Amino acid sequence: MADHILVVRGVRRVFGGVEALKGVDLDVVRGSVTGIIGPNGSGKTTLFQVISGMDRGATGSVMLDGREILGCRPYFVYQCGLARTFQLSRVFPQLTVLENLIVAARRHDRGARSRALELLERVKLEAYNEVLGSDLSYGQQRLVEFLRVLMSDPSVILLDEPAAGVNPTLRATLWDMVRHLNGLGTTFVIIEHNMDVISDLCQEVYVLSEGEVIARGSRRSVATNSCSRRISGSGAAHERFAA
Amino acid sequence: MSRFKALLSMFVVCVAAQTLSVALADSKEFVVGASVALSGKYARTGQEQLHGFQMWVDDVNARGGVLGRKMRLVHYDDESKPEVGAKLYEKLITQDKVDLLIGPYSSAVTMAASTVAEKHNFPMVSSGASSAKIWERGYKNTFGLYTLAEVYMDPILEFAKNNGLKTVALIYENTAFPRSVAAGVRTKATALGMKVVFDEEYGKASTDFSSMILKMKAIKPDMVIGGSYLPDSTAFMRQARENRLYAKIFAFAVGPGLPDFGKNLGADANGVMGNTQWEPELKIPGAGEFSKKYKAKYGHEPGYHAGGGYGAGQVLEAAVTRALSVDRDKVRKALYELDIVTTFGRFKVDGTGKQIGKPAYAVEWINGEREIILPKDAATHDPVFPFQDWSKR
Amino acid sequence: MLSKHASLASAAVLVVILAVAPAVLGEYYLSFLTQLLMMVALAQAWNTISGMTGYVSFGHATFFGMGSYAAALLLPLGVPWWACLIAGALVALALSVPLGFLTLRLRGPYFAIAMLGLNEVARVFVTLWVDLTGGGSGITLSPELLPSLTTSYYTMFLIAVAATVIVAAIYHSRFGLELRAIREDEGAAEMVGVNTTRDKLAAFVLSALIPGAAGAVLVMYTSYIDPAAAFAPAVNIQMIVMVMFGGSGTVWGPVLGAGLVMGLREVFWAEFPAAHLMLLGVLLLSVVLFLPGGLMALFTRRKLVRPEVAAGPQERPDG
Amino acid sequence: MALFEPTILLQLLIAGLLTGSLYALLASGLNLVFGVMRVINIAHAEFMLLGAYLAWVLYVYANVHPLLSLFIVVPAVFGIGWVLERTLIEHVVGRPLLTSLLATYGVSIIMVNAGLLVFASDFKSVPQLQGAIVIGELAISKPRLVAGVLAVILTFAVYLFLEITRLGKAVRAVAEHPHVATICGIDVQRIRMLTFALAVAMAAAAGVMLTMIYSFSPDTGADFIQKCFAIIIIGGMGNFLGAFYGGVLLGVVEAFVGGFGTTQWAEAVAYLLLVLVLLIRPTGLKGMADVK
Repeated sequence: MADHILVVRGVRRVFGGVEALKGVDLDVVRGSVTGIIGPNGSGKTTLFQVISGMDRGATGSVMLDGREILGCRPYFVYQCGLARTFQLSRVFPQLTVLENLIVAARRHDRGARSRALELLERVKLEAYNEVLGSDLSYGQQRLVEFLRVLMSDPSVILLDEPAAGVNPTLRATLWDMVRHLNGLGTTFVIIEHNMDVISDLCQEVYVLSEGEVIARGSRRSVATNSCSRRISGSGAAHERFAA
Repeated sequence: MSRFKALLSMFVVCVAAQTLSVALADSKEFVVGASVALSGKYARTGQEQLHGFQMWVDDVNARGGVLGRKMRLVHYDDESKPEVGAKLYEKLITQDKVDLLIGPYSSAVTMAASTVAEKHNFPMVSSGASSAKIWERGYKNTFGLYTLAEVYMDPILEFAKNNGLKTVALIYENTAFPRSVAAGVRTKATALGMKVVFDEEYGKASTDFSSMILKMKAIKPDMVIGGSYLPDSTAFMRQARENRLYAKIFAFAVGPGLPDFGKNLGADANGVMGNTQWEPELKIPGAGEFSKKYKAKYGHEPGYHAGGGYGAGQVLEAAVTRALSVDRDKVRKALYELDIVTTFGRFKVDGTGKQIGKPAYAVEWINGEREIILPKDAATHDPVFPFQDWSKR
Repeated sequence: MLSKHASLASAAVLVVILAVAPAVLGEYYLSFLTQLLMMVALAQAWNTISGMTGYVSFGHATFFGMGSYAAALLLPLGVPWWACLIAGALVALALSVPLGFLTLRLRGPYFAIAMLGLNEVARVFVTLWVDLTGGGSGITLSPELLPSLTTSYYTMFLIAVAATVIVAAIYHSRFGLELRAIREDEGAAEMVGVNTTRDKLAAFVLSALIPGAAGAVLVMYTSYIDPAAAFAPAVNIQMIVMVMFGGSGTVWGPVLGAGLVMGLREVFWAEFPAAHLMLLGVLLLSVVLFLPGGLMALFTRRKLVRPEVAAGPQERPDG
Repeated sequence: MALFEPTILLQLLIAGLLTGSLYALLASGLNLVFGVMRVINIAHAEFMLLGAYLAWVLYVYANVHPLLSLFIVVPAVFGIGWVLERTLIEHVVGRPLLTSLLATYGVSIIMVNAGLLVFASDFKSVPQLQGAIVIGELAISKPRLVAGVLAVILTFAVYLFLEITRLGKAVRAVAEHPHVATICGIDVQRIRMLTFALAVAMAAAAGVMLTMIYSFSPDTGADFIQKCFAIIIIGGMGNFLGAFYGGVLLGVVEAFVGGFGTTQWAEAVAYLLLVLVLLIRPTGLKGMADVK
């Protein structure tokens, strides 16, 4: 039995009359990189919202390291060691890059500043310390957002389409960071609708469609699974799966 | 940065100009200080009051001044706010170093201003406050000019009693002055053996009396008395007509005493009684002459606020003449001793500075004119009684 | 930002000037300064909640009025004036906790208008509770109970300094950083571990304390209070205008704004008695349109540190 | 108690409905502007007073009946609104809430004090269309009846304009999604000018009718705007019809609270209702969340 750090059971979320999540199960192995793919509207982001506590209207169970976090407020979930990024970058526009990072550190972390400087140096953004978040390019914003969640040394990081809108150089930097951190034991869950992007990274992939997990397994097994064919009717998605 | 400098220099220049103008003032004149409500809720009345002050200053100076010295008026806008009033009296006394003080308009601002005057032991003739509470604080320097709010409605209540009316519906705004009027009505009605069958307060913002009127209709009071100002008394009468509320007497504080009451209501004003501190038609020496001059100068009939402004000046003039100086202690002593009749009426105060000499006058709108009906010796017209029912108009 | 030294030096100079002011100035100027310092305190209080967290309150006069009434009711009972002052602050504090829980769930215009509504509810409540408050007749305090003008002045001075120190301390602290993060993006702040509910409530409570104390001092200065003056919507607006004039979310903005607006008012009002408020309106419009960061933006020259753009330095309004 | 008689209940209901529809006319304009531009126009009630003063001037100097002057005043204020939006309000659209609040507050201060300079603070009123229609025990105020009915007609005319016409649909499109509207070829700035002008013209129409009902002075606006705020929260911010329902609801509740309680409580009712709505349903009766 593998060691699961994040276990999602029967998560159900209804908006008005629409069931966005119809009882999703998820088992994330400690130290793994897990992918979640699916077309737009399949409920990927809603799932992240529920897990991270941003959306507290769901039923079911989300266990982080054996502790129920469903219904907990996001700051608490974060303090429990689960961090996330957003689909569209949400850096604090009128805070400097450095402040953006420091605010995400744990409250009594005295080494926050040096840690932030170190992280910025690693991605070669050290020259931007005092720049306002709003003055960064979009790719840089995504990177800063990613660095931000590293400030608290989380054990699980959820990334919501991290590569979207990022130029290839920055994307490479991003993936290097993910690999590096994963090597150090951090668990990642990554949402993508482009399979290619994460195929090298993920040990396991879940396919979400219309609020249900319709397939799970290794990248290869998912790609050949008949279920995933069924959902990949839309042109672009089909191409990607076929690749 | 340059913008900031520009603003700063503007500020400095203005302050300098102001200081200079004070320094250059003629030291051979007496300076009278007052704060006037030129903006805010009392601006209308404040403006008239100011005209009254100014006319008095002009008249005094035309006569050659007091004790051989000219008068000069220094006034500021207190925005009808107590805290601004307090600050201004501080300014008048300590910075402008005025020789004489006239009080502000409204009981609320006077409450704050009189504390400042008291602190400096500076006698102040209050020309626009009538709430008895002002004189219940043991102050020695506040001299009332107006008939007290508490006795405003006395002549009308006595008249009602004599005509056999028994029940009173009382409504009033929830601020200092109207509440004082209401308190006076309750006391007087009880003393006369009349019964207050309806007693309700309303907020300043309230201009909708429909619900109140419907409740009154169910009770059918003999008379309706309002502790009110102009807008609320106007609104009430209008809605009384719309809802067919009938009583034998409708009487309101302030509102019917002003020309605008008739302008805003048209024929519906007829038969409504009110009270006034003063009317141009009053048989008081100088009143007619004053109103003629006032009308020539400002283009409209003076209301009682203007008369009060002028009267306050005359009281100060008399006090200074009696004291033979503007020394504060002497002026205060003179004010306590004075018993004179100004254009505004009799001035005589008791040991607390409260006005006791001036009677309350009642007016009634008759055929589109505001007539004095009570007391009898001052009346310009007999009271028209009872109020004519709406359906018969 | 202003350099730290310049900032501290100007603070020191200002404090010394204000501390010796009573010895030099006449009572009128003292009176004026007392009201100016009150506005500084109120502006800083508003700055604490609205400037820092972006929760625009239109109802902080609620706390101001409650403080006034607490003092006005206690003073005649023989309670010393300084204890009334503390009582004013405590009443505001006690009130702010439930009100904060109630209103801080709301965002943007909802919060702003809810606060305005609470201010009205408080006013009506005080007006209707005639037995305790005297209703619309207000409360008059006899002069022998009141502290001297100099005492009021120094008390107001201390409150203003305390308010400014609180804002400065918050601004440079981790707590302040969290508050600014909330202002920028509350959801994202929550998602990086900021307990937004606790932070907002803490800021709200701090921002209520100061008006409570200032209200208590004001009533001792005017000797008279009624519901209309205690819960005046104009007070709400004044706090906001002064902060915006100076620069919202900054330490010195409210001080500068209060000083300038009160000063200009004084001048306008002497020079253009009929139109002074209109001129103030024009001034307000100009600041809003042409200087959105407030006057502090004039002092703030943020060096352009974005490496790939090699253009010369440019001014940036600093919220 | 005599209050429970059906005639009195009916009378209260009618009084409430009539006052309420005037509130509704005023508040729905305010809400339209908020919906389309995300600007809370603090000066909204000052435009009502502008309408009232124009009607008063026309009555006093040219003896024009207020109902006739509607045809002059409303287009005039529409024009003023159009110009003001173009020159001023346009610059604060899209800026933080506080910026637009302060800008419109500046406009409000200027308008109130200009009003004081021109008209002084006398309370004005136009004694036309006075009295009541009496049906048995019922007495219905003539000016209120006319104002109430006209208010309902005007509000629904604007509502139909928004629902049916192409231009109206464009306005709604801008309210829902200004960015998408731009892409679809809608001249967003023009729509904003139209919206603002339309809203202040509605306020002015309310003002014209006000002259026959209340006495007003340049600073009467404060009471109305605060009630409007309460109404749009109760009805749901940005929702045109929500404000209409909110206004009517407030009028009726005020009348009944005034009837069974006191008028002072009636005054507080707007704010108590507001707090209550925010507690139970923070987006109001018909909040934005529902619209989308």
